[in-house]
Amino acid sequence: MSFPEILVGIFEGFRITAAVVFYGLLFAVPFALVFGILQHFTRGILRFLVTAVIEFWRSSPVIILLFVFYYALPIFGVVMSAMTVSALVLGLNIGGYGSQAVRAALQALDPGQVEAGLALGLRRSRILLLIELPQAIAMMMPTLMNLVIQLVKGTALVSLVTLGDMTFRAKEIAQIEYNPVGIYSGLLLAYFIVCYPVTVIGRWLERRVGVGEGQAHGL
Amino acid sequence: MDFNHAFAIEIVPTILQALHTTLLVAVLSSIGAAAIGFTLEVTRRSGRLAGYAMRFVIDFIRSTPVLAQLYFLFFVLPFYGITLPAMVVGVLGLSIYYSGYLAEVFKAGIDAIHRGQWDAAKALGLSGFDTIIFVIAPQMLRNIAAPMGNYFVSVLKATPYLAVIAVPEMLGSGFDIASDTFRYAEPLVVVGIIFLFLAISIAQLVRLLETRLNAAHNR
Amino acid sequence: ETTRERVLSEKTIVIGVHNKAPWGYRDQNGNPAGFHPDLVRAIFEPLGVTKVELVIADFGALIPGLVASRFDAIASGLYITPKRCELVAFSNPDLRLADAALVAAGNPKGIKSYSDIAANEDLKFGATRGSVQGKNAAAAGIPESQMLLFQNTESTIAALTSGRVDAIAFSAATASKVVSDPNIDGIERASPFTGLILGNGKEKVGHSAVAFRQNDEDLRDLYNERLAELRADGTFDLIMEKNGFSKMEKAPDISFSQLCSGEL
Amino acid sequence: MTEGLPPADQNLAVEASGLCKWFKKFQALRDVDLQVRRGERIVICGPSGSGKSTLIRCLNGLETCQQGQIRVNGRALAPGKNNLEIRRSIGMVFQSFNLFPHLSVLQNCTLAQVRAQKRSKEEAVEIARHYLARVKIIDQAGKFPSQLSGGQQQRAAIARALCMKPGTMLFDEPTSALDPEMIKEVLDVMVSLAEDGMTMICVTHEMGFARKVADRIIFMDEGRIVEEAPPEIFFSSPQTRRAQLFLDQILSSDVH
Amino acid sequence: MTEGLPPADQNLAVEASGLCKWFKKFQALRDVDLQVRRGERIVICGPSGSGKSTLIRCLNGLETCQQGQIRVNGRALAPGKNNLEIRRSIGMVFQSFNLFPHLSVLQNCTLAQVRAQKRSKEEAVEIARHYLARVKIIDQAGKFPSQLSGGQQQRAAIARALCMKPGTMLFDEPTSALDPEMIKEVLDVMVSLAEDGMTMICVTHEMGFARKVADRIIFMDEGRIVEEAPPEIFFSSPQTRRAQLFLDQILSSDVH
Ligand SMILES: Nc1ncnc2c1ncn2[C@@H]1O[C@H](COP(=O)(O)OP(=O)(O)OP(=O)(O)O)[C@@H](O)[C@H]1O
Ligand SMILES: Nc1ncnc2c1ncn2[C@@H]1O[C@H](COP(=O)(O)OP(=O)(O)OP(=O)(O)O)[C@@H](O)[C@H]1O
Ligand SMILES: [Mg+2]
Ligand SMILES: [Mg+2]
Repeated sequence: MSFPEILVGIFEGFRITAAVVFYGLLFAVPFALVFGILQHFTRGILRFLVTAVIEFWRSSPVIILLFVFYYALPIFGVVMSAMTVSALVLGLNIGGYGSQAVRAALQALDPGQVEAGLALGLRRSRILLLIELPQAIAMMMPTLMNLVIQLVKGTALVSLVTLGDMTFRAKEIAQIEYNPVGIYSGLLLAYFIVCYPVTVIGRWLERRVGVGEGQAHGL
Repeated sequence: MDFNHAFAIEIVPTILQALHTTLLVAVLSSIGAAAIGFTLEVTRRSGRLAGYAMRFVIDFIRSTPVLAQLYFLFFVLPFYGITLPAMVVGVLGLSIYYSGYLAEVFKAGIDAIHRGQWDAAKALGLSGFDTIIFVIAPQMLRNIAAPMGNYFVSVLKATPYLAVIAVPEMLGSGFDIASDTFRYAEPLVVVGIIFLFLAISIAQLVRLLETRLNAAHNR
Repeated sequence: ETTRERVLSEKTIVIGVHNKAPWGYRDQNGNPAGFHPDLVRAIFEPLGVTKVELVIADFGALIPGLVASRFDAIASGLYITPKRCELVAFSNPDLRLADAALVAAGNPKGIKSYSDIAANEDLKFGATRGSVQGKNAAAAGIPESQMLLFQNTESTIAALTSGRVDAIAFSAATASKVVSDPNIDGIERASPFTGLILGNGKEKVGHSAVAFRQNDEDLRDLYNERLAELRADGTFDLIMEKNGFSKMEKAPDISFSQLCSGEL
Repeated sequence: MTEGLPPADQNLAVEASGLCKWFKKFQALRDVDLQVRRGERIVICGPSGSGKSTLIRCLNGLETCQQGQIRVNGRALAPGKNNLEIRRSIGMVFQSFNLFPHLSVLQNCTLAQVRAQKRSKEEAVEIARHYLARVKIIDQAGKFPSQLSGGQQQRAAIARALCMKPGTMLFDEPTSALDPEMIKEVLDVMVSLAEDGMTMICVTHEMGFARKVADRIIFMDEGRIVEEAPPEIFFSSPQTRRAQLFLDQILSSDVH
Repeated sequence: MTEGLPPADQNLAVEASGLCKWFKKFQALRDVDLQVRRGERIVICGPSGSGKSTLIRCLNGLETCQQGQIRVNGRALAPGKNNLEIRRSIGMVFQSFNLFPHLSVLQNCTLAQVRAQKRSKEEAVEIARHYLARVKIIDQAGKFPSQLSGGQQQRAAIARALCMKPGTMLFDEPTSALDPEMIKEVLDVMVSLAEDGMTMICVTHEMGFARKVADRIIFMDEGRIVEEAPPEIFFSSPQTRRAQLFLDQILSSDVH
C-alpha cells in the first residue's frame, strides 16, 4: 500500500470518529452549561456536590472510564452500546472541562454588568440569560474550539471498545501491512487534517473576541 | 465476575509499586512541557517569521492525538536512526504534546500583563531577556497558576497512554494483574481511584498555591 | 432464554476476536476469517446458524468482553489455562502449539531459547501484554528489566523491526504467519527454539480452544459434540490446512477438563 | 421594616435612616440619615473610601445594609430581596458606564424596557430614541459601545437609565473615568436634566457642577455625613475642619 | 541617520526633527520638531488623541517613527534597535505608574540598576534609598505597590526612574490617574525636581503646575505642534483659536 492508500484507508474510520464527536457534543455542551452555571451560583454543600460531579468526569482517566463502562458495568446489568459509552464518557469528560470554561467566563465578567442589569430592574434569571451568558459564551468560544479538538483526539481511544474509528483503521491496516512509518505518519496526518481547520477557526474567534471587547481577557 | 473487595485491596501494594514510575513521568513531563512551551511562546513573540513558524508548530502539536505522537516517536524515529529508551520517549512525548497547550496558557498569561509593564521595563533600559525573566515571567506565573495546574493534572492523567510504548506505569501494572488473574474490574477500579486521588490532590495544591499567590500580591 | 436457544433461534452467533491472522480477523472484504471463525462457522452452519458476526477487541479485552456479554464466544486462539477456566467455559482443545521466537534476519544475537535471553542482560525481549508467551518468558527467568510488553501484535512486531527489542515471542502459528507475510522484511523465526521447560522436563505447550460464558455450558457442550464430528469427518483438517497449520499442530483428543485441572 | 422612619411623606423621593453597613469587620457606613425631596438635587462629596458609593448603592439595593431603613417613593426597601419595583423607579449611572458590550446602544436602551417593563418593542424603541436625542447621541444609536468615545458611552448610559422613566437618578462619579474634554459633554447633559426638575443624587468632585446645580451638598468622611449645606455656604465657609481640608486639597491643584 | 538635524549641540538634551509617525494608516505625528535645552522644563498639552503620548514615547524609543530623527544628549536614536544606552539616560514616568507588582518598592528601584547598569547590590540599594527619601516614601520601601495609595505609587515610580540618574525625565500625565487629594503629593515632588534643575518634558493638564514650573508650553493638536510659548503668554493670550477653545474647556469645568 502506498502512503495515499494508507491515508484513504485510515479515513474509512472517519465516519465513526465524526459520529462519536457529534454524539459526544450532545453530552458535553449541556453538561458544561448546566454544571458551569450551577457551580457559579451555588454555595456550600450544593456547590460541593456539583464540584464533585465535575471533578469525577474531569479527573478520571478516560481510558479507564471507557473500559469500566463498557466491560464492567454490564456485569451490574447496565448495558450500553459502544457508541453510547464512547459518546458519554468522552462527552462528559470534555463537558467537565467545558464547565470550568463557563464558570471562569462568568466570573471574569465585570461585576458592573450584573449591577447595571439589577439597577435596571431586571430579574436575576433574565440578567443571566440576556447579559451574562451572551458575553460569557462569546468570551469562551476559543476555549470551546479547543475542547472540540480535544474531543476529536479523544476518539482515538474508542477502538478500545471495539469501534472502528480512524485509529482502529490504522491498527487494522497495520494488521495487513507491516509499515509502521507509513501507518503512524498517516495517522498523525489524518488527525491533523481533521483538527487543523478547527484550530484555525478557534484562532480566528480568539482574535475576534479580543477585538470586540477592546482588550484581551485572560481566561 | 462480581467485584471482589478483598481482591481489590490485596492488589493495591502491587499497583502502588508502579506509582513511582507514574509520578516520575508526570513530574518530568510537566517540567519538560513547561520549559518547551515557554520557549515556544517566547520564540513566537520574537519576530514575524518566527511567529508564524512557531504558531504552526504549536497548532500541529495541538491538532494530533498524543497516542499518534507517541507511536510516531516510538516506532518511526528508529527508522531514522533515533532509538531512545521507552521511558525517554514517554517523557519527551508527553512534554512535547502538552507544550503545545502550555504555550497557549503562557500566551494568555503574558497577554494579560498590562502593556505598561513592557514599556516600563524598556524605559528603564532592561534587555529583552531581563524583561522576560525578571518582569514578565513572575507576573505571568501568577496569572496562569490555575490553568497550568490543570494541565499538570492532564499530564498525570495521560501517563496511562505510555502503556502502548511499554513504559511500566500504573495502568500497565493494572493490566498485568488483569491478564494474570483475568479479573479486570478490580485492578482498573483501584488504578482509577488512585488516579482520581492524585488528580484531586494536585488540583487542591494548585488551588492553595493560587490563593497564596493572590494573597501575596492583591491589587 | 439461554444463549444456546437464542443463537439457534436467531441463527446468529457473535464472536469476539483480536483481529490477528491466522486466529480470528476481518479479511479485506470485511468478512470473518481465521482458524477459529472458520471452525465456528463449520460447526454451527449445519445447525441453521448462518450468520457469524465479528466483534474486534484488544486481546486483553476478550475475556472481559465475553463476561460482559459483548459477544457469545471468543474465537481467537485463546489457550486453555487453569486460571482462565475459572472465568470462562472452554471447548475441548483444537490445536497444540509451542512458543516461537522471532529475531532479526540471520539471528545476529544467536537466540535459541528464553534462557539465552535471560542469561544476557543486554538483550531485550518483547511480547504482547496478556499473552501466554509473555508469562512463559517470565517463568523462564527473563527479568522485568529486559521485558517490554506491548498492546498488540503489530506493536510487538514494530518493536522488533525498529530494533527496540532483540526478540519477540508468539505462538508458533502466529509466528509462521508473520514470517510468511511479504510485507515484513528483515526478520526470521529463531530455529530451533526452546520455550519454557516445565518441572517434568518437557517444554510447555499451549492448547487453544473456543471460550464461552460459564453459564453457557449447554452451548459449549453442543459445540464439543459437533467438534468431535468434524474431527472425525476430516473437515477439521481442511480448516487447519486452509489457515496454514500443519498436522503436527492438531491437538490430541483430550478434554478441556484435563487442561483446566492442570493435569497436562 | 419601617421603624425608625417617620410616616411616609408624599414629598420625599428617598428617605434613609440610621444606615449602618459593614464589609466583614470594616464599617463603611455609620448611622447615616438622609432625606431627599422630590425634585431636589444633591451632590455627595468626600475623600476616597468615605462611603459615598456604598451609600448610593444602598439606596437602590445593590448593597444591603445590616441596620437602618430605606424608603423610596414611600415604599420600604426589603433587604436581601430583589426589589424590582424600586429599582425600576430609580435610575443609576456608574463611573465605568457598564453598558452591555454585546448590544448596540439602542438595544442597551430597549432591553430593560421590553424585558422588565413589558413595553412593546415599538414603544421601547420610540422612547429610547427620544432619550438618545435628549443626550445628543441619536446618531450613534446603531453602534456598539466599544465604538464610542468615553463621553458618548456615559451619555448612552444616562439615556439607558432615563428610558425606565425613573423618578430619581443616582450618579456615582459619572465623569471621573473621562478625559477632560469629555467631562464637559456629560456635565452638560446632567445640568440640563437638573434644569428639568429631575430628582438627582450625584457623587462627584466636579465642584463647578455642584455649585451650579446642587440644592444641597453632603460631605462624607469615614462613613458618616459630616456636613450638609447649600453650595454657597459649603464652599465659602465649611463648618468642619475636615471639609475645609478637603476643599483646600481638591481646589489647590488647579490654578485660574 | 542624522540628516535633517543640525550638528550636535552640547547644550541640547533632546532634539527631534521632522517626526512623522503612522499607526497603520492613521497618522499620529505630523512633522514634529522639538529642541529641549539641558535643564529646560517643557509642558506638553492638547486635546485627547493629539499625539502627546506618542511624541514622548518616541523620544525614548518606546515607539519608532517612520520619518524624522531624534538625538538624545547628542546620540542619535537608532530606529527599531534596543536603544539601551539612550533609554538609561532618560527616565520615564507613566500615567498608570507601571510599577512591577511582584516586587517591593525597593526592588522596583534596584532591579534595573543591578541588571542594566551593573551596579552592585549594595550600591543600588543605597541609591534607591536616597531617591525614595527624596520623594518622601522611604518608610514604604519594603511594601508592595498594591499596598500603597496611588500617590505613593506614582512617587515610587518617579524614584525608580531617578535611580537610573537620567539626564532627562519624561512624564506622561503622571497625575491623571490619581484621586484629587493625591495629585498634590505628586505635583509637589515634581516641582521640587524642577527646582533642582532637572530637564523635564511633561504631558499634563495640571495648568497650575504648568504655570508654576514650565519654561515653555507646547500645545499639540492632530499630531502637530500648533503653539509653543512661555506660560504667561500661553495662558493669557493663546495665539491659535484651537488653543483658546481648549483652554476654555479645560478650565470651565472647575469653578473657584
Ligand atoms: N465589596 C467591598 N468589600 C469590602 N470593602 C469594601 C467593599 N466596597 C467598599 N468597601 C470599603 O468600604 C469603604 C467605602 O467604600 P466606597 O466605595 O463607598 O468609598 P467612596 O467614598 O465611594 O470612595 P471613592 O471616592 O474611592 O469611590 C472603603 O474603605 C472600601 O474599601
Ligand atoms: N498603538 C496604537 N495603535 C493605533 N493607534 C494608536 C496607538 N497609539 C495611539 N494611537 C492613536 O494615535 C493618536 C494619538 O494618540 P496619543 O496617545 O499620542 O494621544 P494623546 O495626545 O496622548 O491623547 P490622551 O490625552 O488621550 O492621552 C490617537 O488617535 C490614538 O488613537
Ligand atoms: Mg466610589
Ligand atoms: Mg496620552
